[in-house]
Amino acid sequence: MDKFKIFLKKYWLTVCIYVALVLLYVYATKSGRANPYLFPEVEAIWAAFSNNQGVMLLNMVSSFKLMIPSILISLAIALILGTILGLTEWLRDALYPIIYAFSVIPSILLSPFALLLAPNFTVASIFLISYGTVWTTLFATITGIMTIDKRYLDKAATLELSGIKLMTKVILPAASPSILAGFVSSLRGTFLMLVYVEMYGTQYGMGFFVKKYSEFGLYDHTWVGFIFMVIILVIVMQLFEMMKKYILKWTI
Amino acid sequence: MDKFKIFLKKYWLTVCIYVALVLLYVYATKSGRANPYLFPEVEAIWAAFSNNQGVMLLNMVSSFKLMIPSILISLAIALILGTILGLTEWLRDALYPIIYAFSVIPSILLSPFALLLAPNFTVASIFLISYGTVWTTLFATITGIMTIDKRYLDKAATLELSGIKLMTKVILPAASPSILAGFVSSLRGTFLMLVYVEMYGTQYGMGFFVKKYSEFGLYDHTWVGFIFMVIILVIVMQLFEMMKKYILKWTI
Amino acid sequence: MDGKNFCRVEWSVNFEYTYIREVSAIHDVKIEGLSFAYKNDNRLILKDISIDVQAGTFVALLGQSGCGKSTFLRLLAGLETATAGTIFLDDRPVSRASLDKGMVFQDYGLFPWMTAGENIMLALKQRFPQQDRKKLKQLALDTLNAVGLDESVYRKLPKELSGGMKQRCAIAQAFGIDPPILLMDEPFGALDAVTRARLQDLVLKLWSQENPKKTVFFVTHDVDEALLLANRIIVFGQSPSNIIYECSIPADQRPTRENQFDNPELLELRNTLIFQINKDVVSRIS
Amino acid sequence: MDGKNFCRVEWSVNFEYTYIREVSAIHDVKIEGLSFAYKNDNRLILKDISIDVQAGTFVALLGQSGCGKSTFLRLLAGLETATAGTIFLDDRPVSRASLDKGMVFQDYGLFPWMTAGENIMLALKQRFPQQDRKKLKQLALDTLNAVGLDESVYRKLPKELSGGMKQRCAIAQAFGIDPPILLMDEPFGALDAVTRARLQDLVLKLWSQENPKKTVFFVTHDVDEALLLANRIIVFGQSPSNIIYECSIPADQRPTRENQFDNPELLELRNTLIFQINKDVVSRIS
Amino acid sequence: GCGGNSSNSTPASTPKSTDAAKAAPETSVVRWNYGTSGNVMVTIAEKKGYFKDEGITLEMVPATANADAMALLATGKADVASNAGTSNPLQQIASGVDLTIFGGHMVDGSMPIVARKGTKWNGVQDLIGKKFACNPAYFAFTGAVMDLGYNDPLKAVEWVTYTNYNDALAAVVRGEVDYALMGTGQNYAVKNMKEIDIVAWQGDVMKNYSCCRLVAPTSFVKNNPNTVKGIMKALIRAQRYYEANKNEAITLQAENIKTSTEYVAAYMLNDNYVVSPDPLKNPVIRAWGILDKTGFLNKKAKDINIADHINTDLYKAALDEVTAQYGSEDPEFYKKLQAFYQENNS
Ligand SMILES: Nc1ncnc2c1ncn2[C@@H]1O[C@H](COP(=O)(O)OP(=O)(O)OP(=O)(O)O)[C@@H](O)[C@H]1O
Ligand SMILES: Nc1ncnc2c1ncn2[C@@H]1O[C@H](COP(=O)(O)OP(=O)(O)OP(=O)(O)O)[C@@H](O)[C@H]1O
Ligand SMILES: [Mg+2]
Ligand SMILES: [Mg+2]
Repeated sequence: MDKFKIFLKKYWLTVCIYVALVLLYVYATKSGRANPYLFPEVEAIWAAFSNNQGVMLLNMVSSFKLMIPSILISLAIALILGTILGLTEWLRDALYPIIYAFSVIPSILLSPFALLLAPNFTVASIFLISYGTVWTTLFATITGIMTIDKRYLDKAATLELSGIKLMTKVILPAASPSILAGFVSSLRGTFLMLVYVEMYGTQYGMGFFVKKYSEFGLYDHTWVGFIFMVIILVIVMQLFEMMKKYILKWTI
Repeated sequence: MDKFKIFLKKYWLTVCIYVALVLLYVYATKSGRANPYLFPEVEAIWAAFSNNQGVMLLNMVSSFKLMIPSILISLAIALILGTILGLTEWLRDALYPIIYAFSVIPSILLSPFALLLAPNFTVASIFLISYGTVWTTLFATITGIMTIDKRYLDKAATLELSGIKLMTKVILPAASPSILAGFVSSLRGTFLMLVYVEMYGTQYGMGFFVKKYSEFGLYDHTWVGFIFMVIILVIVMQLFEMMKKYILKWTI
Repeated sequence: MDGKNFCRVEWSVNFEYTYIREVSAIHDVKIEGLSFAYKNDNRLILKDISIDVQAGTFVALLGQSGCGKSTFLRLLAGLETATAGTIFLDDRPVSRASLDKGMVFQDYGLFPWMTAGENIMLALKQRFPQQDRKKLKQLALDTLNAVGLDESVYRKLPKELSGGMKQRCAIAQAFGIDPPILLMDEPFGALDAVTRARLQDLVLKLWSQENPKKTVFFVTHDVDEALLLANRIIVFGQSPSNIIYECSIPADQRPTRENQFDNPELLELRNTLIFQINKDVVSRIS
Repeated sequence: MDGKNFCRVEWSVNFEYTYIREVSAIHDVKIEGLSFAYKNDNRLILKDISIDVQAGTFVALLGQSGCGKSTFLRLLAGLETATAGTIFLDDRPVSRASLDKGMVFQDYGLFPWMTAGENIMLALKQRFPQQDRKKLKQLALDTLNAVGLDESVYRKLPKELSGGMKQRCAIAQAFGIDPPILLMDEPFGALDAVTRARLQDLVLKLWSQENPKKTVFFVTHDVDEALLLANRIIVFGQSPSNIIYECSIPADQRPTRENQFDNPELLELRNTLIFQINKDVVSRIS
Repeated sequence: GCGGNSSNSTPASTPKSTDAAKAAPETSVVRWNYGTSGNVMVTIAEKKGYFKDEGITLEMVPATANADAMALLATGKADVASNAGTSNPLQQIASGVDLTIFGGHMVDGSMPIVARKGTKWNGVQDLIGKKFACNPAYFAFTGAVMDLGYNDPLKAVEWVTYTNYNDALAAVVRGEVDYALMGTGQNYAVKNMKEIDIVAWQGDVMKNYSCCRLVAPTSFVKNNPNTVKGIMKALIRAQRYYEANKNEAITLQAENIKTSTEYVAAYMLNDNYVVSPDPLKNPVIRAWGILDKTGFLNKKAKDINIADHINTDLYKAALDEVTAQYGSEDPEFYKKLQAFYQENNS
C-alpha cells in the first residue's frame, strides 16, 4: 500500500499522460477527425489483439531468437575489437578510417549482399542486426579504453596482471561506464533493425508482424503489433537499465 | 614532403587495406566468382560515375538541405528538453517512461503517419530524420546535465548567473562532453535515416540515388551512389569530430 | 600533469589598478546561533555558532579536516540554508548566493571551458552590467597584472595554466568584482610552498591597499598561514563543530614573513593554536 | 562526500596473523647514477641520483611538491624506465613492475569496481597461485583484521568506505602479498589527523613485527611523519631533483608519538629537515 | 465465375501410376520462395495434394524484397522464386546471372492505379507530364507510354519512387503525386479509403503484362526437367481448381497468409486478378525490349538472347500430360489453356 503510494506520487503524471493519449486517440477516431485508414477504432484494434494473442507470444520468442545472438555477437565484436584498438595506438590510427567508413554504411542497404554471402537466413539476419548496432558500442569501447585512468593500469602492472585477467579484472570494468552507455544506444538500434531483417526466413517476429500488416494496409493489426512491440522493448530496455545500474554500482 | 611521410607512416596500413579491398573486388568480378547483378564490374561503375558526376553534387546539396535542418531541430529539441529534464527531477521521473516508450519506436514505421499528418513532404522527411536521431542526444543531454559537478553550479550561483546565461555559459558547456558523445552517435543514425526518407518530395539526394537505383536494379549506379555517400559521410563525420575536438579542447 | 605545456610567465606585479567600486559599504557579519545538518544526513555538522565580525576584518578559520569549515563558508556564501540560526550582513539576513559574497574555491575557481580572460570578464559583466566592455576588459587585464600575469594568460584555457596561475586568476577575478565580503576556502591548499608564499603575500597586499578593506573569511589548514594573514583567528572543533578557540592579532603585532618566528608572543600563540587544533588527536587514538 | 553512508567499524586491531611468506630474501637496493626525464617533456626531473639502501630499512623521502618523489618511486616500482643509470635489487636490475615491489598509492589503492575483499583476493591469488582459495580468504580476512577492519568490510565496495578505511585495505593488501620491497606514495596524504596517526602506528607495528623486515620507501610531505616512521630520511631538492640532504636515525633514538617532541637532538634534526626542504622558498619569492 | 463444387475435383491419382516411375522427379524437395502476399496456386496445389501426386514436396523460403529473392536463387538458398516480378529476373539475366523463366504466377496482378477522388481516367495519356508514384522499371507503363509515341518515357512522365505502397498512397492523398500504382495486397485498403479512387488497373495499360514469373537458375531447370514439369502439372491443376472454386481458394489463401477473407477477396474477386502458370514468352520478350529501351538492362544484354532464358517446352509438355490425364474433367478449361499458350508463346 505504501509502495503503491510512492509509485503514484512519482508516476501520477506519467499515468495521466498515457491515459490522455489513449483518450485523445479514442476521441480522434470516434469523431472522425483521424484518418480511418491509419487510425482504426479502438474496438478494431482490440479485436485484432484478441485474434492474435497466441501469435504475439510466438512473435516475441521469434524476435528474441534473432535479437539475443545478434546482441551477443555485436557485443563480443565490439569488446574484442574495441579493446585491441583502444590499447594499440598504431593499429587504431590505421584502422579508424576504415571502421569509420564502414560504420556509416546504412546496414539496411546491405540486405541483398548479406543474403548472398551468408550461409543461411538466420545468419544473414543476425549479420544485419549486428552490423547495424555494433558501431556505437565499438566506438564507446575504444573511447572508454583509451581514457582509462593510467593509474589503474599502473596498479595492475604492480600486481603482474596480464592477458585475460587484465582484461576482465581491470580494463573492461574500468571502461564499462563508457561501454554500457554506448550499448544502450546500440540496443535501441537493434529494435529498429529488427523491423527490417525479419523479412526473410521467418514467419514470426514482432517486426515481421508490424511490417507485414502495414504492407497489407491492415492497420488494426499493425497497431496491435506496434503497441506490443513497444511494450516488450520498453521492458527489455528497462531490464537492461537495471542491469547497467547493477554493473555500475561501484561508480559514484 | 615531411608531412606526407608522417601521413604515410600513420596510414600506410589503411591505404593498403583499401587497395586490397579494391583489388579483391576487381578479382571477384573479373573471375566471375561474384554475382554479376549485385557486383557489376569496375568499368561499369566507373562509367556510371562519369555519367552522373553532376547529379552527385546535386544529390549532396539536396541531402544537406534535409540533413542540416533535421540535425539542428533534433539538437534543439534534445538540448531544450534534455536540459529541462536534467535539471527537474520530478518531471524527469514522470516523463522518462513516456520518452522511453517513444524512443524505441522505429521511426521508419512512422513514415505513412508522418506523410499524412505533416503539412508537406519536406517537413515529413525532416520529422522522420529528427525522430530517428533525437533520442541518443536527448538521453546523453539528460545524463550530462544530471552529472554536472555541483561545484560549477555553486560557482555560477555566486556569480548570480541565471536563465539563458546560466544555460549557455555553464550548464551546456559543462554537459558538452556527454552531449557531443551522444550527438556523434545520432549523426551516424541520421545517415541511415537519409536513405529512407529521401524519397519524399525530392528528386535528388544521396540516399535517394542509392535507394532508387537499387530498386531499379541498376547496381552499377547503386555502387556509385554508395561509395559517394560513404565518402561524404566520412568527411562530414570527420569534420564533426574536428569540431568536437575544438569544442572540447578545454577537457583533459 | 602529463606533459601539458604550462606557460611560464614572469612574476612581475603591478598592484596599482583603478578598480570600479560600486558598493562602498563593507558589512559587519553577525552570526547568531547557527546550526547546520546536511539534508540527506541527520548528523549535525555545525552547532550553535555565534560570532560578530567587524567590517574589514581578515578572519582565518582553522580546524581539522572534516570539521565543517567548508560547510561554514558555504553557509556564509548563501549556498546552503542554515538549519537553525541566522547570518546577518549588517542587518540583512543572508538568503542566497550573490555577487557581494565573492568565493575563491580550492580548485574550481575558473570554469575550465572558458579562457582565463573569459572567466574574469563573465564575472565582471555580471557585476557591472552598466559598464562598457572596453572598460571591463581593461579592468580584467589590470587585475591580471596585479596578480602578476600578463595579457597572454588572458587567452589561455585553465588547463594550460599551472595550479598557481589558476589560483591567481581566481584571485584576480575575486578582487576585480570587489565584493564587500570575500570567502576563501583553502585557496592555496594544492600549491607548492614557493607559489603559496607568493600568493599569500599577494592577497595580503591586495587586501591591505583597499580602503575600506573587505571582510575576508579564509579557511586554511596551516597555522602559519593564518598567523601571517589574519587579524582574527577562529578554531573550529569537531563533530558537531563549534568555535573552540579564538583570538585577535592587533595591527601592531602582525608578523611579516621574515620576522614570523622571532616574536615570542606569536610563537606562543602558534603553539596554542596547534595544540587546540590537534588536542583530540592523541586522546582519540588508542 | 555527498551523503554516502560510510560504514563505521570499530578500530580493534589484531596484529597477529600467520602470513604466507614465500620470498624470504629481502633485498638491498642500490641506485647508481639515476636520471630521468618524461618522454613527452625534455626537462630532467631526476638527475644523477645514487644511494645504497640496506635490506630492511624504512626510508622516508621528503621534498617539496613537484620535486619528483613520485617519479622516483615509479622508477623503483618499474613503472617508468630510467633515462640513465640503474636500480639494482641485490644485483638484479629492476626492469618492470612486479609483485615483489608492492605499491601503496595515495588514492587508487583499490580498484573501485571490486569489493575490498575481491581486491585483496585478486592480489593474493596473483601472488600465491598455488595456494587454495580458502587459505587465501583466511589470510585476506586476517590481514583486514590486522588493520582493524572486520569481515563486513570484505564485502563492501571502495565507495562505501571512508578514506581511512580504503587506505587500511590497501595496506592490508600490501602486507598480505608481503613484497620484500614496499613503496608508499604519500599514503596518508588525504586523511585527517586522527586517522593518519593511527595508520602511522599501524604501519610501524606491521613493519616492525616482521622478521626479516621489508625495505620500505615512504614518500611524505610531513617531517614529523618521517621522523616517527623512518630509520633513514632522504630529502630531495628541486629541478632537476637530487638528494640534497640525508640522515639516519639509529634504532635507539627512534621516537614514539608521545616523546617525539622531547628529545632535543630530534628537535634539532626536525628543524634541519624543515629548513632543508624549504630553504629555497624565501629566496625564491621576491 | 464461381459456383464450382468440390465434387468436381477428383483426387484421382490412378491414371498416372503407370508412367510415374518414368517421370520421377530428379529432386523431390523444392525450395520455393514467395513473399508475405503468398501464392494461391501453390497453396492450392499443396493443400489438394497435387505436388504430392508428382512426388514433390515444397519447402517454403520466405523473403519479400525482389532483390532478396534473387539473391536467394543466386546462392542456392532457394530453387524457385515465384513472386519477384518480371523486371527483376530480366535485369538479373541481363547482367549475366543465368536464370530461366519457365512459368508464371500472375498474368495480371490486380494492381490498381489510384488517384484523388473524382479524377477522370481517359487512358495512359493522362499520365503524361504528371507525377506518378510507380517504379519505371515496371515496364508496363513505360511500354504503354512509348506506344503513345514518346521516345523517352522516363522524361514524359515524372516517375516518383517510394519505399512502400503506404507512402505512395499517402502521397496521393496529400496531392504530392497525381497517380500511384498500388500492389495486389493494397486492394482492400484502397477500396476502403474515402479520399481516393481506383481509376484503372495495370492490366488495362498493358494486357497480360506478365506480372510475376517463375524463375530458377538455368542449371536447376536443365538438371531437373521432370521436377519442373511436375511443378507445372501441379500448378495447372491448381489453376483449374482455383477458377472453379474461387471462394474456397480465398479461404485457403487467407489462412495461408493469416488475414481475413475480406482482405483476400478484395483482390481475388477481381477481373484483373488472373493467375496462370503459363510462361508467357511473348510478353516477356516484349518486356525485355521495353526494359532495354528504357535503360534498365545491363550493356551485356545486347549479347544475350532472352529467348534462351525462357523455357516453354516443359510447360507445354506438362499441359499436354495434364490434358491427357485430366482433360476429361473439364475439357473447356484445358482447351482455353492451349489457346492461351498458343497466343502467348509463339
Ligand atoms: N554534501 C554533503 N552531504 C552530507 N555530508 C557532507 C556533505 N559535504 C560534507 N559533508 C560532511 O560534513 C562534514 C564537514 O565537511 P566540510 O567539507 O565542511 O569539512 P572541512 O572542514 O571543510 O574539511 P576539509 O578540511 O577536509 O576541507 C564532513 O563530515 C563531511 O563528511
Ligand atoms: N607524466 C608526466 N609527464 C610529464 N611530466 C610529468 C609527468 N608526471 C609528473 N611530471 C612532472 O614531473 C615533476 C615531478 O613530479 P612528481 O609527481 O614526481 O612530483 P612529487 O614530488 O611527487 O610531487 P607531489 O609532492 O606534488 O606529489 C613535476 O614537475 C611534474 O610536473
Ligand atoms: Mg573543506
Ligand atoms: Mg607525488
